[in-house]
Amino acid sequence: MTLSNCLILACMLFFVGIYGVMTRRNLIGVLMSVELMLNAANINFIAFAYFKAADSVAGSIFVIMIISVAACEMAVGLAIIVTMYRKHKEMDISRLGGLQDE
Amino acid sequence: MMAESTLLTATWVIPFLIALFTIFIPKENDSSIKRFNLIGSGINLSLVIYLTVRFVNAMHAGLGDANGLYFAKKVPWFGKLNIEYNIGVDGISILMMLLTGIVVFCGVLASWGLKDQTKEFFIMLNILVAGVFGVFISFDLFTFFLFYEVAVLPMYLLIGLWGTGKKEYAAMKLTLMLVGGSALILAGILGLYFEANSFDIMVIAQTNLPESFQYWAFPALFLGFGILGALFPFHTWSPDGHASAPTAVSMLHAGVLMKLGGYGCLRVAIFLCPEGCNEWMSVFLILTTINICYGAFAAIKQTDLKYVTAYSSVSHCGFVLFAFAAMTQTAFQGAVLQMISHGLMTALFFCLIGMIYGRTHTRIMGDMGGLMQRIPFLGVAFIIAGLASLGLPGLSGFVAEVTIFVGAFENGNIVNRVCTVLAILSIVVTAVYVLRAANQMLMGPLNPEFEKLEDATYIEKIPVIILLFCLFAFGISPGWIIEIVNHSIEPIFKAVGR
Amino acid sequence: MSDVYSYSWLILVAPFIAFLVNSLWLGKKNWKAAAGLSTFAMAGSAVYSIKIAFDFFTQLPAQKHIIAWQYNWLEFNDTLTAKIGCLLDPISVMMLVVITVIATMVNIYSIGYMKDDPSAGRFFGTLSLFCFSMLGLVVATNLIQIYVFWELVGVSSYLLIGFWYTKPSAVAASKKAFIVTRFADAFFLLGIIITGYVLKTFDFIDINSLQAADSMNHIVSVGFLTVNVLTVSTILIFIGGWGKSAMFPLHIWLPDAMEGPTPVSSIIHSATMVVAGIFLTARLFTIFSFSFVTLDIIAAVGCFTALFAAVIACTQSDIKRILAFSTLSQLGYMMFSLGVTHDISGDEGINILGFQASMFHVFTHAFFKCMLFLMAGAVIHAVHTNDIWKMGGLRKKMPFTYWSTLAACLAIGGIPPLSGFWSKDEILLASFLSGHNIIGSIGLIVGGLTAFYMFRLFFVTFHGELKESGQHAHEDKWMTTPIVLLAIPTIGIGWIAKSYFLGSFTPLGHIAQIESPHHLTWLPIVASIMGVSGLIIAWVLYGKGNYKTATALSEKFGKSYTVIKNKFYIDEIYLHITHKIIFDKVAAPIKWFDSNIVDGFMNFVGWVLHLFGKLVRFSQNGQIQLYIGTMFLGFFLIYFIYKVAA
Amino acid sequence: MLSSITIQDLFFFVLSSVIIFGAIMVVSSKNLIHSAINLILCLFSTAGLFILLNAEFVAIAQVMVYIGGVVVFMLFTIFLTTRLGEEHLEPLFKNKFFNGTILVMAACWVASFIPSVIDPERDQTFAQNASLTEVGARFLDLRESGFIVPFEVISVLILVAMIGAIAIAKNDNDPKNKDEVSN
Repeated sequence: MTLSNCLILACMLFFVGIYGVMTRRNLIGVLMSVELMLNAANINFIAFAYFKAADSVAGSIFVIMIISVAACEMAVGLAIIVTMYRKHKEMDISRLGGLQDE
Repeated sequence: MMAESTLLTATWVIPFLIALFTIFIPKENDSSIKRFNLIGSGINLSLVIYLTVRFVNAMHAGLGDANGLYFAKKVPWFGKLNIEYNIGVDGISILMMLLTGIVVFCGVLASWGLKDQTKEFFIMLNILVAGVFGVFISFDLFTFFLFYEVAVLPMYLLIGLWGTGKKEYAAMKLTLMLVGGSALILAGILGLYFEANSFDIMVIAQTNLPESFQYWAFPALFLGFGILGALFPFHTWSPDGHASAPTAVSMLHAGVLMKLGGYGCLRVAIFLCPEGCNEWMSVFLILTTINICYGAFAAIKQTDLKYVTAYSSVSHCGFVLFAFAAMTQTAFQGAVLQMISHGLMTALFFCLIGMIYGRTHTRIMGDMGGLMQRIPFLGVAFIIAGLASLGLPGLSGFVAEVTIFVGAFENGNIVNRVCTVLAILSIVVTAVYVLRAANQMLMGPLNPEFEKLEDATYIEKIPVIILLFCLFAFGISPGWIIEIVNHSIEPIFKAVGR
Repeated sequence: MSDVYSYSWLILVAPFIAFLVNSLWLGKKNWKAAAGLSTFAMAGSAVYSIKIAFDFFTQLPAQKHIIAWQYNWLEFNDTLTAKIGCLLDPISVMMLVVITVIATMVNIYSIGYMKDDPSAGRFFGTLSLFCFSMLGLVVATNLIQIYVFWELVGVSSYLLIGFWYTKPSAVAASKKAFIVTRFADAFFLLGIIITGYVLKTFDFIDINSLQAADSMNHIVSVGFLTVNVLTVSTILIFIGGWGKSAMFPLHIWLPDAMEGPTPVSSIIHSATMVVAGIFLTARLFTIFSFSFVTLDIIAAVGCFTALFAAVIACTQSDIKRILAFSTLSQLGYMMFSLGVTHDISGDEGINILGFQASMFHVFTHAFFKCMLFLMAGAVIHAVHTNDIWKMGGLRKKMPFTYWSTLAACLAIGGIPPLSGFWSKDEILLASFLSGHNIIGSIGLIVGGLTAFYMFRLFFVTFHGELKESGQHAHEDKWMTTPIVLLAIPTIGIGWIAKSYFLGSFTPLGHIAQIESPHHLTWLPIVASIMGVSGLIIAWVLYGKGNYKTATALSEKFGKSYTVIKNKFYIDEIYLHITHKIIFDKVAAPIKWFDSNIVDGFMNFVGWVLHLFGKLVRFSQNGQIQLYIGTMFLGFFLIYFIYKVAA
Repeated sequence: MLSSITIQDLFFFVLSSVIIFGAIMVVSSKNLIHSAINLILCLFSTAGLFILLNAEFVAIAQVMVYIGGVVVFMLFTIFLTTRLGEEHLEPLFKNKFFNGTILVMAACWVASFIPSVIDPERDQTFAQNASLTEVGARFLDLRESGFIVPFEVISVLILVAMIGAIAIAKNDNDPKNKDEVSN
């Protein structure tokens, strides 16, 4: 239960999240992996607050901020996904290339 | 003294105001826009003439300050970077402003036949004119460069929208090459600023800049301005640009903007980096000699009238830079005279070509023939302009060219002498292409297609007559101009000659 | 300065005003008034210049040269200024008289000639411009002023030759004339600048002096070749005269200049403009005389041109071309007489008889050559063709012209009593006295040839039976009066003016002269024999109107006849050089080079930038995950750079 | 090493292994719903970890907001957007393999920085319990150390996000895409 273990855990979680973002073909899958990455960040905050921080309350408050921001982001993200699905009828990222520069 | 310096600022403020007010004139009544702009440029011209007269009196009365500036005024602009709005005028800039005033007035008159989007055209034109006037009066490198950019950039729109032929390509090429040049200039100016820690030209001239700095600053500045002055490898924008520009724009560009290049070379490049100048001049001498002969030979085989004039102005601007490369006082004097005389000549040429193109709708000399019978006024004016460009005495071309040759010959070294001989022999080639163009177009049997051409209307006659009058006045009695030029070349050459 | 000279600027101003008024306003209104104005202006200056000549020559020994007026025109630097002024010395006063008198005659003549030409007003305007510039050239006080008016003369000759600008051949001829003379003027300008640089002055009086010659007479090494500055600058200045006086290689423009109206060729291509080259050499004679190399070149060129032109003249069939070539050969005479002034043995002295003889010949030649051209104009006007074979038997139709042409042919042929004989005799005397025997003998042969082709022309046009084109030939009164008036000086001035020329004509500035015995007894006899023999041969071949023997003779010469007839194909060589070599081999490649290489390079730079743009654009393919990947890549990159830099 | 394992360490190892296993299953599972459920599992175990690290308030917040709100919301979107029987979009092998190797290397590289952060003797300061009341007080504390301003900003943000989400997701019954909605 040392600080280094927590950091290793957070790092592994973070990179699994990135892997998810990079490979999932489904938009919602990508959002889930983003969730994982945010979670890894939270673990880090709490770990430092617990082991090192003089004022550990700040750590918790910070994590709460992150959680609320993540919630808002998810709301908007999922709304966008719903409208995209309604318009394009499919969720595969590789075919949703609307941003391509003609 | 105070009044004059405000008048100096007025020279570039008036065109801005005209541009501003033209916005409010409704688009439909075309002629009122043109009339308003004509009055505006008329006011500006009379203002410049008044300033020239005041200048001559001041010169005789010896009112100029230490380093030969008249009506000088300094207004701090950006305190921390010690940039000031530092204006003043000396012999060369007052003559250049006079040239600009005349060419602009004739340009506005020459574009009387413009049909589409006249409002935007005149707004752009006035901004360009304001930029040019600003350059000639500013003696602070920052304001100099600011106005320089204001003068160069509207060219893109003017050629791009109102041009003919492959106008986008020409506008793009012209602007890119000129902006490339101004990039070099900016580098040079910033270098100067960091070396001398001031933007004021006169202050920089006093501080002797380190040799190593000048070795790179001078070529950068000279090349930067040279590109606008149609230096050899970078002259290709001039034929395309002028060929597809509308009449007034090519008049203004060839007549005035290319002189901006020469003026910049003298005022910024040579005046501020004399050691660099002495070091690099042999390279530029070779380049400018090529410029002269190359431009002349290239003009011979051209079929399009505007291309012939464009290449001839490449060759004549080559004379200006050639004179700088000769590094003698008379040559500098000849360079300034050539700038003025060539400005008037090319303006007249492009004005006439515009009018002829307006009638025949073709610029290919081959299919025009015997126009002299239908348009005698324009024909005679074209021949006189041609004779002026090949240096016939009694017209301005001769005065400038002989001064350059005499000046260039005074420079002792052999390479210089050989280049002067080449330059002298190039006036024969000039005669060849001028007469070829005049004969192909004006002489010979009348091409049946142009039976019903009618001669110049009154509106069109005025600019031609004004420019012809200036050519003759300059050619027959150049005394007063030479006196002004001589008076102002002295301090510059003292700085360079040391 | 007595007041008579101080108004001498009037001589210049009168034709200039006539030019301005005629070409700007009066010309279009009514051409008669324009003609009147220009003739009146010329007559006025003629009277005034004769008065000046009279005053000048009466007081001559007192003042060799007078600067009537002068003011600064163009300051190059503090030492070197170009002035405009009026220098009166024997040759310039003589030229003043010649030009103004000839111009008045031509003006009167053109009233008749230009009667039915729509743009007659413009003609008189340009003619006055020509007279103004020629007069300006003659009274010039310095090199720049002479160059200024030199160019103006060139331009006015361009305008006059190309007067009928609808005719393509006239336009081409005017362009050729201007460019050839312009080519020579470029070297002339170079010579002026070198002298201006070395002597620090342009004024003739300072140039034509001993110390000027010494200061120039040093060797300077230009790159690899060492050269004497005096020789180089004098030769360069002479090249200016070479082009204007149409000496050998640069003569091609004169025969073509006949495209212009005949009054033009009568004044420009006989009496005044082409003589400008000789006048220039005479004006700078003192400085020229210090470099014997230049004098030899002048002599050689003059002599060769004389022979060359005389030979061609014998074969031409166009009346004006014959007169043009005869002018060429007479110019050759005047030129080499200036050249032979230094003794062949090379010792110091200069025999100025050559100088005086040349000026005397200029004076006499002006009158009879101008009259011959006026005659040619009258004949062409009458029969509407230039070809002499179509003319014939105009004797009865045009009696006055007939008799005055006879006088002119006798004069030019060098038959004793008339003016031509005296001046040619002096020239040959000068060449023999200073030992140039070859040149002298060539001069004699050319004298014979001249007589032959002149009388060939004379007999073919006036004798023989009347051809159908000559039926209704008549003599216009406006045209015949000047011809007859000119006949008087052709006959008379020979022995009157001889004493003046040989006595008082000395070049500007002082020269080490050598006194030579005044004349060789055998010379005049041999010269007149050559002249008379030429006349007789012409009479035999062409006298009676049957040209069988003449045509037989020309077949016998065969190919060489045709070569001579085509002027040794020199025109074709020039055309080849200018079009094939300069235009196609030099100008076209430069044009190609400019539009492909230099422009190509600019476009290439543009294309390369465009290429890079495309590459970068390629990466924006809409794949979100690719963006995220590149984002992380960027992140790590920045970190590495930071690590490396720190 | 075995003897010194405390209860805490045991709990820590169990929870972390569950988190990692959950995360891997989220990323690699074929069916979206399986990955959602695994996400819930992973979030629960992190909440447990927070409790272990004396951050109860955060744990509770995590459970309520994350699992209760966000993941459930995701499940609804999954139901909305995936038609039954739709085949699973298998990512290309080369993408998977390529990303995998790169990210493993990156993970090790990042992990290599951890020792530089660790300071064994001073790390044992077990933080005082960030209990509910303390955190709540610090949130609304007006004094300098208080977090009142972020609190307000966050509330505004949440409001804006909610409105935004609704505005985006609202199927504006614009006639143009009438037919779209019907099928």
